[in-house]
Amino acid sequence: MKTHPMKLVTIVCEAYAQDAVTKLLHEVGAHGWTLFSVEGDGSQGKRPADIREFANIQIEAVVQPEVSERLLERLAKDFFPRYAMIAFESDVRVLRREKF
Amino acid sequence: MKTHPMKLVTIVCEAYAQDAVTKLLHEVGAHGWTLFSVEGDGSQGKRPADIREFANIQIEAVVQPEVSERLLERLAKDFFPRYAMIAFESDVRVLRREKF
Amino acid sequence: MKTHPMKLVTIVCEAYAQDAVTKLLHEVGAHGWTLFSVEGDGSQGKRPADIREFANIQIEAVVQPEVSERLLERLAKDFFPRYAMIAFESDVRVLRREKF
Amino acid sequence: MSIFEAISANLLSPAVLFFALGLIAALTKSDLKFPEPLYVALTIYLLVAIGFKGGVAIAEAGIAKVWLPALAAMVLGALIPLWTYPVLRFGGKFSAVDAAAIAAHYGSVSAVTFIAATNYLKAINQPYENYATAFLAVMESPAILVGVVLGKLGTRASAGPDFSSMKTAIHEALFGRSIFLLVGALLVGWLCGKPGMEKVESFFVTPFQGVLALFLLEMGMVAGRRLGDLKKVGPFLLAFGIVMPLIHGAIGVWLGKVAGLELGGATLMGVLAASASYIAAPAAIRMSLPDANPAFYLTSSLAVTFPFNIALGIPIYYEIALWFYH
Amino acid sequence: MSIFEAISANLLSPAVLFFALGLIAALTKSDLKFPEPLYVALTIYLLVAIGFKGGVAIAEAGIAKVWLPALAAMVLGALIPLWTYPVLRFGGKFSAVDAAAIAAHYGSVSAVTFIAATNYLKAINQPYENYATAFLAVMESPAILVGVVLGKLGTRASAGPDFSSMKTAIHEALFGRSIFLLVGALLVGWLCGKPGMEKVESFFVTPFQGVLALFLLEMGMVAGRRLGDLKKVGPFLLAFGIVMPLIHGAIGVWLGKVAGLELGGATLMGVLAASASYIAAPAAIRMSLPDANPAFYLTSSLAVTFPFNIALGIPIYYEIALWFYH
Amino acid sequence: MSIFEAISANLLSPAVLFFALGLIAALTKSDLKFPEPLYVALTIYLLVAIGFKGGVAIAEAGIAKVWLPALAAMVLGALIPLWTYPVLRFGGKFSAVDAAAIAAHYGSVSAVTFIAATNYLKAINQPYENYATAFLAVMESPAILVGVVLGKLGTRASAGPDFSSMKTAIHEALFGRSIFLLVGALLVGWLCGKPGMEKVESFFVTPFQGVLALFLLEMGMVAGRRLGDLKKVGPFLLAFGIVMPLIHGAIGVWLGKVAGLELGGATLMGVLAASASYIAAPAAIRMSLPDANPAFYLTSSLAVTFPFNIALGIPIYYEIALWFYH
Ligand SMILES: Nc1ncnc2c1ncn2[C@@H]1O[C@H](COP(=O)(O)O)[C@@H](O)[C@H]1O
Ligand SMILES: Nc1ncnc2c1ncn2[C@@H]1O[C@H](COP(=O)(O)O)[C@@H](O)[C@H]1O
Ligand SMILES: Nc1ncnc2c1ncn2[C@@H]1O[C@H](COP(=O)(O)O)[C@@H](O)[C@H]1O
Ligand code: NA
Ligand code: NA
Ligand code: NA
Repeated sequence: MKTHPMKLVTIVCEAYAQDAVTKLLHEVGAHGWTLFSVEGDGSQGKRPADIREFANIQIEAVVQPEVSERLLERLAKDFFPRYAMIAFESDVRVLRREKF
Repeated sequence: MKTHPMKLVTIVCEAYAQDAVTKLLHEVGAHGWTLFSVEGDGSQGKRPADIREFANIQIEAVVQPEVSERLLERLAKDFFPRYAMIAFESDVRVLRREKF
Repeated sequence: MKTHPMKLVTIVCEAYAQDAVTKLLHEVGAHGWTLFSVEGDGSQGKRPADIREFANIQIEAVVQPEVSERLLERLAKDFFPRYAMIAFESDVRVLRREKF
Repeated sequence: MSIFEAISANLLSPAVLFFALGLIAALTKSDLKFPEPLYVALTIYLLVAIGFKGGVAIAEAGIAKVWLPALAAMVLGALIPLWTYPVLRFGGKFSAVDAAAIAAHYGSVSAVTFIAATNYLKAINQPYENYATAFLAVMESPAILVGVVLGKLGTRASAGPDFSSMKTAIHEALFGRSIFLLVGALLVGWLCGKPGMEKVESFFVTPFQGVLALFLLEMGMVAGRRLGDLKKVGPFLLAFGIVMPLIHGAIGVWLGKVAGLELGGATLMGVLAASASYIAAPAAIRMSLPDANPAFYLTSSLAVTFPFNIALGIPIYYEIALWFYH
Repeated sequence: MSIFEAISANLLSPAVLFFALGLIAALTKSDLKFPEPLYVALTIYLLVAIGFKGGVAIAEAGIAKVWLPALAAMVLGALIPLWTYPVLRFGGKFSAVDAAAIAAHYGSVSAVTFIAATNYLKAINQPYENYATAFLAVMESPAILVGVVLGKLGTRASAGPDFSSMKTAIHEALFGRSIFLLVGALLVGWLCGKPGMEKVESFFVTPFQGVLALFLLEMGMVAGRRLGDLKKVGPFLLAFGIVMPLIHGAIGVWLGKVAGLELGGATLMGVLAASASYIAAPAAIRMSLPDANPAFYLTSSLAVTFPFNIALGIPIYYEIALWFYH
Repeated sequence: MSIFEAISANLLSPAVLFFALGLIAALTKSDLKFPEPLYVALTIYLLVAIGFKGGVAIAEAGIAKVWLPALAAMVLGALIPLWTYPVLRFGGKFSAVDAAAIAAHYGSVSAVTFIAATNYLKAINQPYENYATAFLAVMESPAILVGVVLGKLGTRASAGPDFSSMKTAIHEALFGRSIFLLVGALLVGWLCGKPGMEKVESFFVTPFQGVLALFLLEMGMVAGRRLGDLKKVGPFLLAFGIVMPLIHGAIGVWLGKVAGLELGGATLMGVLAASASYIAAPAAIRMSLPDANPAFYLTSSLAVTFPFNIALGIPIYYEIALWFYH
C-alpha cells in the first residue's frame, strides 16, 4: 500500500523542558507528538528519574522534512546550550500524508 | 557482523485499542512486540494519560517486510477510522533473522 | 543544517539485564543511553511488567558505526543466549557529532 | 433542613472542597498532576473498601433483606437505556451508535458518586442501609450490555470489525476491573463477615473519608481538563447531563421506597440511578462499540453529570427522598 | 482445633480470600491490573513495617534471647540448598546451574508468607515471639550465596561472562532491595525501640493487616498469570514445590523448639524454612547465574509453593508445631 | 536539655534514622528504589495533610493572630535573596544568573524540613502554634520571584529565548504543584474547620508521622545519590549551605519573637528561614532561568542544606529559640 516518506524527530531532554519543547513543536508546525518518561545517562550525568528534578522525557514527532529542518535549527540555537538534551532525525514512512 | 534488513512498525494509539492491536499483530504474523505507556497530542486532542480513558500506548514490532505490508493495510482499514492513532514504518537491521 | 549519520542501537531485554547492558554500553564506547520501562511479548512469553521479575526495559543508544558493530557482537555472544532480549540497529542523523 | 442548607452543608465538606480545588488546578493550568498509578491505586482502594464493607453488611443483614431492592436496582439499570436511547436518538439527533453508547453510561453507575453520597449521609447523620453497596454492584453491568446491544442493532453488523464483538462487551461488562473489584470485594466481605472486618477495619474503613477527599482532588483535575470539550458536545447533551439525572434520581428514590428501603437507602438508590458511569462503561463501550464517539459519552458523564451530582445532585436527591418519606 | 478447622479458619480470612480473588482475576483474564509502582509501594510498606516491628521487639526482648534461634535459622537457611541441590540434580535430572538456582530459592525465604503466618497466628490468638522477624531477616541471604557457589562450581567458570561475577551475587544478596529494607528497618526499630514505635505505630502497625489483604489480591494475580507455565516445569518440580516445604516446615519447627522458642516462634521458624523466596533470590540469581532458567525456579516458588503455603501450608506447620509441643 | 541531648534526641527519631538508612542505600548502591509515582504520592499526601491541618488551625485561632507573623515571614522570604545574592556573586564568584538562582532557593522554603521540625517539637513535647503552616505557605513564592528578577537583570534580556519569560516564572511561583497543594489544602482546611477535620483526621493526621518516616527514607536516597556532585559545587557553596542556614535560622527565630510568636512558633519560623527549597524553586528556576546551572542550586539545597537541617539544624534552631526566650 502507498506510503509517504516523513521525518521522525526524537528529542531526549530533562522533564522541565517539556513545555518549552512542545511549544516549539507547535511553532515549527508539527501536528502532534508522543511523550515517554525515560531514564538516561549522558555527558551531564545520570538521570535516574527518582525525583522530577532528575527525570528525563523523550518526545517523538513525525513531521514534514522542512519542519524537521526548522525544528533542529531552533533546538540547536535555543535548547542545546541550556538543557541536558539530545535530538536526532530518522526516515519513516506513513500512510496518511495529510495527517502530518 | 552479518545483519538482516527488517521493518519496524510503530503504532501509537489509545490504551483501549491494546487488545485489538496485539490481536492483529498476532494475526498478521508478528512474533513479538514491545509496548510503551505514553502521553501524546494530536488531531484528536491531548492525551495526558491522567486516567486510562485518556491514556496512550506505543507498540513497536520488528517484522518481515510482507508482514509490515499486511499490518499497515489492516490498520488503515479497521483501525484508523475508529481510534485516535498513528502508524509508521522504518528500516532496521537485526542479527537473528529467524527470530522475526 | 548540517547533520551527521550515526547508528541508533535499540535493545529490548528483561529488567534484570539492565546493569549488565549499561556496563557493556560503557565498555564498547557509547557516551550515553536512554532507558524505557516497557511491556512485551516474544518467543519467551509475555512480560506484563506486573513484578520486576517479569518487567522489560528498552535501551536506546546513539553511537558511532564502529561502536554499534562492537556492541552487537558482544550482545550476540554473551547476552542473546542468556536473556529474553532483542536488539536492532537503524540509521539516524545528529547535529553535534562530537557528542556521540 | 432546607434544600439550601443541605446543599451548602455538602459544598463545605472536605470532599467537595477538594474536588473544587482540583477543578481550579486544571483551570489555572497548575503543573500539579497525580501520576496514573496513584489514580489507579486510589480507585482500587475505594472500590475494594466499599465492596468489602457492603459484603460484610449483607452478611449482617441477611440476603433476605437485600435481594428484592437489589433486583429492583438491577432492572432499573437495564431499563434506563431503553428510554434514554430514543431521547438521544430523536431528541438529540445522535447517531444510533452514539445514542446507545451514551444511554449505556447513564444506565450504569458511578461508584465514586455513590461513595460521596454515603459520606454526605454520614455527615448529616442520616442512617442508611450499609448493604446498599449491593445495588451499586449489580447496577453497573446490565445497562452496559443493553447499550451495546442497542448499538449493534443500530449499526450494520458488517460495519464493525471482528475485534468489536459482543463477546468483548460481555467479558468487559462482567470482568472489567471496576466491576470485578467491587463484586469480588463484596463477596469476600460477605464470606468473612464481621470477624474479617475487625481485622482490616483500620485500613478499609477508618481512613476512608480522607482517601476519598484526596481522590476527589484528582477527579476535580480530571473533570476540569475536559471542560474544554463541553463546546464539542453541544447544548442538548449539556442539558441532558443535568436533567436526566434529576429524573432518574426521582425514579430511583421512588423505586427504593417501593422496594421497601428506608430513607437513607432510597436516597442512595436515587443517587445510583442519577449517576453516570465513567470507568466501567467507557472501557466496555470503547472496546465493543469503537464507532461511538467518546467525546460525547465521556464528556457528558465526566465533565457534566459527575460534577453536578457531587456538588448539587446528592443533596437534591436527598431532599426528594425526604419529600417522598414525609 | 483439628487440622481441618485450622485450614478452613485460614481459608476464610480476608487475606486468603483476597488472594483467591486475585487468582480468579488472572484466570478470568479480567483487565484488573495493579500498576508496578503500586506493587513496589506495597512491598516497601510491608517490609519496612515488619522489619521495624521486629527491631522494636528485639529491643524489648534483648539480644540475649534472640541470637541463638537467629543463628539456628541462619544455619538452617545455608544448609537447605545442600540437600535440595542433589535432590534436584539427580532426582529431578536438572542441570547443575538450574538445580543450584532452585535450591537457593528454597533455602531463602518469602517475607509475605512469613507475614501471612503472623497474621494467621494473630487470628487464632496464638501468641508468638515478635522478634521472630529477626529470623526472617537473617535467613534471606545465606542460601542465595550457597546456591550461587553451587551453581558456579557446577558450570565451567569460563562459561559465564564477567558480568555474572560472584561479586554481583554477594552485593545482591546483601544489598538487594528486600534484604536491605528488612534489615535496615529492623536496625532502625532496634535503635529507637518503644518510644519510636509510639510515633509511627498508627501507620506501620494499625492498618497493616488491611494492606496485606490488598497486597495478596495482587499476589493472587501475579501467581495466577504464571499458572500457565506449570506445564513447562514438569511433574517433578510440582511435587518438589509441595513436598519439600512440608519437610522443611517440620525441620524448621523442630529446630525452633531445640533453639528454645515457644510454640508460636517455632511455627514461624517452620514457615520460614518451608517458604521459597520470590523477590530476593530471583534478582540475585538472575544477575549472577544468568544461565539458570527462570521458568523453573520462579514458577515453582511463585506459582506452586507460595500459593500452597498461603492456603494450606501455614495451618499445617502450626499443627506440626502443636504436635511437637504437646 | 543541652544542645547535645537535643541533637541526639533528634538523631534517634525514626524519621532521621530512616533518612540515614536512605543515605546508606544510596552509598552502598543498593538496588532499592522508590518508583517516582510513589515519591509524588508521598509528597502530595504530606503537603495536603500539613496544609489542611494548618488551615483548620487558622480557623481555630482566627486570622487576627496569624496575619502579622505571616506577613513578617513573607517579607523575610523576599529579603533573603537580596543579601544572599551579593554574597554568592562577589564572595563566591558565581555568575549573576547562578547567584540569583541559588539565592531564590535559600529565600524559599522546604516543606519537608518544616514538617520534620514540627515532628521534632512534638517529640520533645514543645507546644507550637499549629497555624505556623501559614508561614510555610506564604514563604515559598516571594523569594522565587525576587530571584528570577535578579537573574533577569543580571543577564542581557536578549540572552534568554522567549520561552523563559517572566510570565513563566510568576505562573510557576503561584501555581507550581507544591505551592498550589499547600495553599489550596490550607484554604480547604480553613473553610471546613474542625468539623471537616473530624472527617479526615484518621487519614491526614493519625498516620502522618509514619508516612514522613517512609518519605525520609526516600529523601535519604535522593540526597545520597547527589553526594557525588559535591565536588562539582566547590568549598564555598558547601560552607554557604551550612553557614547561611544558621544565620537565617537565628534571624527567623528573632523575627518570630518580634512578631509575637511563642517559643515553638519562633523555632518554626527559624527553620523556615534556614531551609532551602528543593521542589518549588528548582522547577520555577529551571523554567524561567534555564541558563542557571542546576548542579549549583540543587546540590547545595538537596545534598548539603537539607541533610544538615534534618540532622543538626532543627535542634540547633530550637536551642537558639530557647536562648532567645529565656
Ligand atoms: N548517546 C546517547 N544515546 C541515547 N541517549 C542519549 C545519548 N546521550 C544522551 N542521551 C540521553 O539524553 C539525555 C541528556 O544527555 P546529556 O545532555 O548528554 O546528559 C541523557 O540523560 C540520555 O537520556
Ligand atoms: N505527528 C505526530 N508525531 C508523533 N506522534 C503523533 C503525531 N500525531 C499523533 N501522534 C500520536 O498519536 C496519538 C493519536 O493521534 P491523533 O489521532 O492525531 O489524536 C496522539 O495522542 C499522539 O500520541
Ligand atoms: N518482533 C518483535 N518486535 C518488537 N519487540 C519484540 C519482538 N520480539 C521480542 N520483542 C521484545 O523483546 C522481549 C524479549 O523477546 P523474547 O526473547 O523473544 O521473549 C519481548 O518481551 C518484547 O518486549
Ligand atoms: Na445511572
Ligand atoms: Na525456605
Ligand atoms: Na529559606
